[in-house]
Amino acid sequence: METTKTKEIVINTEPFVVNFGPAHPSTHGVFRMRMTLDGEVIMDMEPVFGYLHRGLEKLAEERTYTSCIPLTDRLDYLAPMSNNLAYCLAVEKLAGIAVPERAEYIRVIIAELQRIASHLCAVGFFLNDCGAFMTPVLYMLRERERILDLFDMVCGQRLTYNYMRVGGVSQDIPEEFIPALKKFLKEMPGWLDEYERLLKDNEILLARAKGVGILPRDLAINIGASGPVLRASGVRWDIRRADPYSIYDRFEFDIPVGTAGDCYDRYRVRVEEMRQSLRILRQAIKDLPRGEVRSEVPHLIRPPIGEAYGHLEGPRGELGFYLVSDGSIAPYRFHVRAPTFINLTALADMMRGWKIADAILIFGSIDICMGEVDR
Amino acid sequence: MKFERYGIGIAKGLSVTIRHLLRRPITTQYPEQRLNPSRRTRGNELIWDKDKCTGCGTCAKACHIGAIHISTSTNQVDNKYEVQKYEVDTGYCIFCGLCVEACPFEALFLSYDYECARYRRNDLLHDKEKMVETPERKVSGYFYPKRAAKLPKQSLLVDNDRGKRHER
Amino acid sequence: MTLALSGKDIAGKIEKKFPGCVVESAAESLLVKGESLLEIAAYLKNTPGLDFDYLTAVSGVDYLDCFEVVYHLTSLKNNHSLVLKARCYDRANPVLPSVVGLWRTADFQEREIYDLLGISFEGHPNLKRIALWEGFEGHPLRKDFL
Amino acid sequence: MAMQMLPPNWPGNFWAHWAIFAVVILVFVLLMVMFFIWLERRAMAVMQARLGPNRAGPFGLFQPAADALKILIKEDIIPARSDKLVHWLAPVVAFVPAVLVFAVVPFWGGALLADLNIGILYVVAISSVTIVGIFMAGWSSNNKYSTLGAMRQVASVVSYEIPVVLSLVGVILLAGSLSMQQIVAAQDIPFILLQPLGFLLFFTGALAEINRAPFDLTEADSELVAGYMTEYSGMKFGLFFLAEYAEALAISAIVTTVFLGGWRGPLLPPWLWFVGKVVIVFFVIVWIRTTVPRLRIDQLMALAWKFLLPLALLNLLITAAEILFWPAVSLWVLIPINFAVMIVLVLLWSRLFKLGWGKVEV
Repeated sequence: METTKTKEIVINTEPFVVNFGPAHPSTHGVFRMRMTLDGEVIMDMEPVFGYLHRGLEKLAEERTYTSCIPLTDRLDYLAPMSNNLAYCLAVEKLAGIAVPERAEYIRVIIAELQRIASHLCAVGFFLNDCGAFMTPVLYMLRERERILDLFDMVCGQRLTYNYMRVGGVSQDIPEEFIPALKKFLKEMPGWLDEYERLLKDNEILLARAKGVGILPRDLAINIGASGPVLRASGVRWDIRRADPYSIYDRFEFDIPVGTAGDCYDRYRVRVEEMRQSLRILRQAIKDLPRGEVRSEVPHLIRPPIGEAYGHLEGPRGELGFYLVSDGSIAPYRFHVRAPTFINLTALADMMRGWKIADAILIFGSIDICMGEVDR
Repeated sequence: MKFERYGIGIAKGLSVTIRHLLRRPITTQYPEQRLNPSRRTRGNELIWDKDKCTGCGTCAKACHIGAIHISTSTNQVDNKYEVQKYEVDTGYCIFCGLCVEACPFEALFLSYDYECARYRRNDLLHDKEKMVETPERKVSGYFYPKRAAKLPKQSLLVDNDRGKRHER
Repeated sequence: MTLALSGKDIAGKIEKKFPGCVVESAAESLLVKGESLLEIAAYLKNTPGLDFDYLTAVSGVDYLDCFEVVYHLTSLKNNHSLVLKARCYDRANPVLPSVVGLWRTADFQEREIYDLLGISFEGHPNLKRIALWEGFEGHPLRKDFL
Repeated sequence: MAMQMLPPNWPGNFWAHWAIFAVVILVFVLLMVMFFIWLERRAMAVMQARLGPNRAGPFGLFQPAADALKILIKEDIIPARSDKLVHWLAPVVAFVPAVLVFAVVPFWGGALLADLNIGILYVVAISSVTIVGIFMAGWSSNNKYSTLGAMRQVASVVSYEIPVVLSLVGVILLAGSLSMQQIVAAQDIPFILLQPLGFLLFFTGALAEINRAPFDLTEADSELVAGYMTEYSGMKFGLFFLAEYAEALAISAIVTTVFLGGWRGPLLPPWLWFVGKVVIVFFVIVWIRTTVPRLRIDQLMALAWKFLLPLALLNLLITAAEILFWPAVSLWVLIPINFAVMIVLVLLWSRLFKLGWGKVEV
């Protein structure tokens, strides 16, 4: 920089590189940001990942279609039910398998509960990244615990559910599930109000998050962002509405969108989505029919030669599975369209020019799950 | 930062945190206080029924980790298969439960027990003798609703009064 | 519902504009020549009525005799989708044009395909390995990688 | 420097008094720090719907002792390319001033080490020496996180000293003395009622000086891992930890002395009043830490220079005018006036106050 202005003291500064991560308290996994800093200001940022790469796509190529389901649990470990469902939708599309009515409803209930659980985590950790020392995240993990209890009841695990099956779900929900869910639905709006009181209008949070890390509408589309990140930028695009899979066309719900596309909007969109999910849940348990939960599917599924792309609106965005079948019992190609992986594309653009503290905030607001990014 | 709200937001937040002082925490002190796990718990062991198993090996095929080893021999007298070796390496097992689902003879179960830490890797290798059902090693109701009905009711946080919001 | 546009209809339109570029067209997908991929993609993105402004996913498949790269295109404006494919047959040095200039979504995804399948994307601003480390030998998602 | 020496009939002149009191104060500081660590963890835990430490001793009261023992026997790691002498010296430099402050804090009517007639000046001067230690730690660690954290600390302390001192001047005007003992004696009405704005400014500034939330940028755990302490381990880390809590204790004690009437109070023995008030002030600090997010560095600076400093100047001006023009008026009359002034000024300034630069074009 040779532009020395007159009568201005030019202090010779030098940019320096800081590695945030791979092991850092707020990188949500093993993620590394190579930041070039000028003092506190971020000049450039390069995301480096792959520390958690397990070669899931290769592993899936030698497993049967059913035994790929546990693999999908390990993609986005904060929302495994959605992953299960997305994969099952893709296989059902590939093999042309119908799903019983009751199973569809159970799927919707479980997927919406999963969305709430995942958003609770996302919002909680985002607020934690702002520096609200553990309080919001612990409150929200408490409510997530209530949801995990329900999942535990349904499928016997709290983290890797392996619940959805091709052609339905693995088992019917137990009879104590619906009363517990009703209790949860009754309580949850009050909890949400409490979180709102805790930090929604907090002046410091507004100062920190409003106008920070703006992702403009056009860039958000071009970058392929999806989920709350895309909607916070003002694009009313929700696959539940745009391309209703399962039975989402039967429910009434709104799509919350942001206006500015900043961190605060992303936080608001997630909170509003939780409320909409509660709305869907209420409708779903009202109409829940009786009947089978799993259609007759052979033990080893052999879909016809072809390919299918099944997608759904996961908590973090559009989760898609691109499957290619060669007629055998294992997928020929198993590709995951991981939403957070693609949302990361915009990270450097959002961060440039902001300070280190903002970088953490922006990173937290796009809600990353490294299990999905690295696969 | 603009103080357009004159600190009301901060005051609201402070009221929420101070109110928690009056509520009971939800934490359970684990070794002393125990919660009942789900009736469908996929506990960290497999339980195998010697009498029902025919040695067909469906479970081993369903296991995508390859944690189940089974070898059979023919029993010339009764003219049927006999299971020679049945081993599960619970160190590899991911407890997905696909083997339990696959078993056509209801001979394989997951356990209700969840405390299975061992000091040696060898102890994680469970063979025929270790995998039988005993009163201490209860069978989980995963995929067997009739068995699930006999197990104690799962303790749920939604039923718990601790940590409750005081109704406004 | 997102309307899945038939590859055949689009093929007709493209044939008019870029004759000889469409290799194969089916109801669900459209296979184009690798060399003309970029022009066709730009046409699909910028033509009113098509408006494929959103690139959902880029996937690479190894069919042993060729590599196929699949572009799932969506138009947020008109709510329709299209599957675009391109192939490259050179196994030793497969090359395809990069679409990063049109949709920046492709940035990381093309890097991933380069990393795992070994397809080079011409014109990509920062084509290097993404999941594996620099210096890793081979491309794991290829069917002949053991 | 003239000292008003206290109980004159001690055996062995003043030396015995100093020696005994020094030991008493050290023990007091260490015990209170341990209690504070327990209190912070416990109160915070309950406010976060958890239990907090409850295993070591009754209610987990011995947890800090157990932690101290653990930290004592930890390996002391010195980074390979650090400046070893400075790295070793930094915790000491940080810890000593925090304890020295207590020399002038009155625990009782006459119970203090030295009643300096410039007590407050001494407190202000000594307490800012701590940042030298922190900067030494940050610089000598040869770690970028540490350097950034230390830089932030120096910047914030330098800025916040000014409003803090200015808000104290109002109190000094009212008390008519710089001596801590005299200030307590002057508080027939606690100065928090007479100087509400001064208290607000002082408390905010003090939070920033001891880098407590929402101004804990120095060791912002979600950004800088642990700030200047990143490379410290073992007892050196322990000393920083102690220093941090000793500072919090010192600030609580000063707030108590200057604004809450010190040891004065009915019925209970004075030292209990003093300790009780200190604990309450510290609890408020913990409470705030539990609730609010962290500020950014430029917002921290803006708050000091654009919000606290002008208000502190205005507060000083108004207090001085009140004392000058109404020397005879009852202090009770001033309470509503000062509260009205505070509300008007804070509301007005909240409207005027605006943050400047957020994003920098690069």
